[in-house]
Amino acid sequence: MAEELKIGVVSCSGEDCLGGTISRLATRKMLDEVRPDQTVTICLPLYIAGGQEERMFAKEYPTIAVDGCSKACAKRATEKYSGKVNSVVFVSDIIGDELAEGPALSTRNLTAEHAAMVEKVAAVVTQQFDEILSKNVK
Amino acid sequence: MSEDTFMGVPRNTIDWKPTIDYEKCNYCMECFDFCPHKVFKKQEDDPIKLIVENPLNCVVFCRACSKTCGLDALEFPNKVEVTKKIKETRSGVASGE
Amino acid sequence: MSEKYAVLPCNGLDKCAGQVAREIAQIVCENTENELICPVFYRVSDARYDKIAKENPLLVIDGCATRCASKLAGEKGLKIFRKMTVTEEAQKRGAPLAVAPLRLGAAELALGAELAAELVKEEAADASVDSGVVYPVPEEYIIHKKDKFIFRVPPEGFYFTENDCWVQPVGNRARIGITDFMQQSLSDIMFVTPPTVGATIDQFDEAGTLESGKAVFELVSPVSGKITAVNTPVLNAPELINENPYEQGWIAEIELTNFAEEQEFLLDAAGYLKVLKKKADEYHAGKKQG
Amino acid sequence: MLAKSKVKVMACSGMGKVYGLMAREAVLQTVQNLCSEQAETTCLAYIVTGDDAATAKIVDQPCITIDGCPAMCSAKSAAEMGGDIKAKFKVLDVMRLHKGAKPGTATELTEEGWAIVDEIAAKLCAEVAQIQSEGR
Repeated sequence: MAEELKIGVVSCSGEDCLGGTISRLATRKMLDEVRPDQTVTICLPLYIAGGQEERMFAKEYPTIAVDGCSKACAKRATEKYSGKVNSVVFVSDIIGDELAEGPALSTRNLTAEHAAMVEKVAAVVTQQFDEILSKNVK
Repeated sequence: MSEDTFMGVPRNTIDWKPTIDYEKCNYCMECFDFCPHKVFKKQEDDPIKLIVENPLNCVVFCRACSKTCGLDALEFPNKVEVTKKIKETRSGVASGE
Repeated sequence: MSEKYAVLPCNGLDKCAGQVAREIAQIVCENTENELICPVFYRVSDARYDKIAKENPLLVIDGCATRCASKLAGEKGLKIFRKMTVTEEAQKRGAPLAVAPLRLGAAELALGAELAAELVKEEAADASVDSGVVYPVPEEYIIHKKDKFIFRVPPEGFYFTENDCWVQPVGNRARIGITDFMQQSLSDIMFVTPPTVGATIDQFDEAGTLESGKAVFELVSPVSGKITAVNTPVLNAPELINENPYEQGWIAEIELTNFAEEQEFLLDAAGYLKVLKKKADEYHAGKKQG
Repeated sequence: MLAKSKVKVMACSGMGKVYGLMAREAVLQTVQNLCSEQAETTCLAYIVTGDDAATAKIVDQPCITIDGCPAMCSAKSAAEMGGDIKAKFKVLDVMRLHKGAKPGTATELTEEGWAIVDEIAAKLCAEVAQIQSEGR
């Protein structure tokens, strides 16, 4: 195991549409359950408001952007402030544009269907994750 | 895994660990949940449901778990005495006693 | 300063420590201009005490670690200026109240009187004087990186304990505080209980506590001496400690008594860096255990 | 539009701490349920990427920001984009009034966490109402 390799998973902030909410939850799932030892989450607005930590990390380590919609905020913000992202996962591609563009969701109103969407997205992120890992292991 | 030495003396010569007062403890497990060093161990099937399993993992001078205990059921040794002891051990070690 | 305090005890009737808290509050109020707040009445009615509580620095006296009085202050949106917890003080004096009877005996009354006297004395000495000592600000920091975390250690002028506390001596005075690593481990600090000005402490004694959403941390004083000042701005703005725990986030100033000898038991930057690296690795390994 | 513009209420939407999630939930509660007629939110991510349309929506508009922690991402970003910030809130300040409360994690809130979210949302709404009534 490449014990030391960490991957940054950057979610969009997700305040404008359901896709964003799912993106956030899938990212948290990576950190909480799927790859807790290797996932580092990055707070998007900290690129502007924070210190060096987030920008430097995203420069030095591989990153996966998880975006709710085609606006691709997480990808664009990371590229603007830091460096290239290794992969982008669009929630809208996975759950469909129509659903993804619905209103942002409070976790208070999370249903089993939503949870299933989170699962699906997390599965795609995991696949990307492991691919990046395998490429980076010598 | 825990530090083998503290302030230059072997950790196992330092008496620093929580003692559970079973008269007071109600097994709320707040201290267990809190301590990241695995000092405590839960014993689900035992009438004594919580023990101090790894006293040497306890960070010397840390009493943070006791602050989670509303019942004051965790006691620690006296800091001044422990420091004195560490200093003695240290001078002993240094002079190659 | 002739300002008076508002005194809020827990008044716990079911424990000896609570009875002592009540006793202390009464003695303190008898010997000062301070105003007593009855926690029971305050709980049911804001009107009687709100003005007193909001316009004066608040002294909270809790019996035990359940901290009912602190919690009440929290509910009422009050800032705590000074806090005392009887069981902790009893412990420090090696006279835990564990087995003490509910009714106060001579020993408990004596403890109450002693603690009350301490508070009264402290209040009199409160206007903690600026010592005028200039503490040099580190020009740069040694950086240890771990994933996205960056831990800073000042390269010189500071000494450290293995408990992640530091001391910066200048002449016979020194400032004490917590390290960047501890600041980040605690995350956002919400409450600071400073050590008592005028108190004499031993090396590695407790010198105040810091509380975040994650934990309560005891500052382990790297040196012995007499507390000469506390950094009052951090009491109301604990984020100053998170921003820079070595500069504006210092906790207290102490008059050194035996630094030459105590220094032997402290780490320099290089020594602490080693401890820090190990802790950073362990902290990350430990995270998954939740 | 004829109606006067809605107050922009923005959360930091922090990913790493429970306080960021609380800020987000308080804003959603405000703009979706409590005062959807008077307030709306905008996604901080647009501001971070420098999206022109999002910037145009904020410039000189009344904004309320709610941040999780002292990094103040939302307040700083809104200010940088030229928003007219009428009030800044911080979840941590509210948490100080609930000493010992366990609000949950950055993924999921506890009942206690939700109660505090509602408290914050009420504050946000009161501020929205005041801004609108003063016509500022």
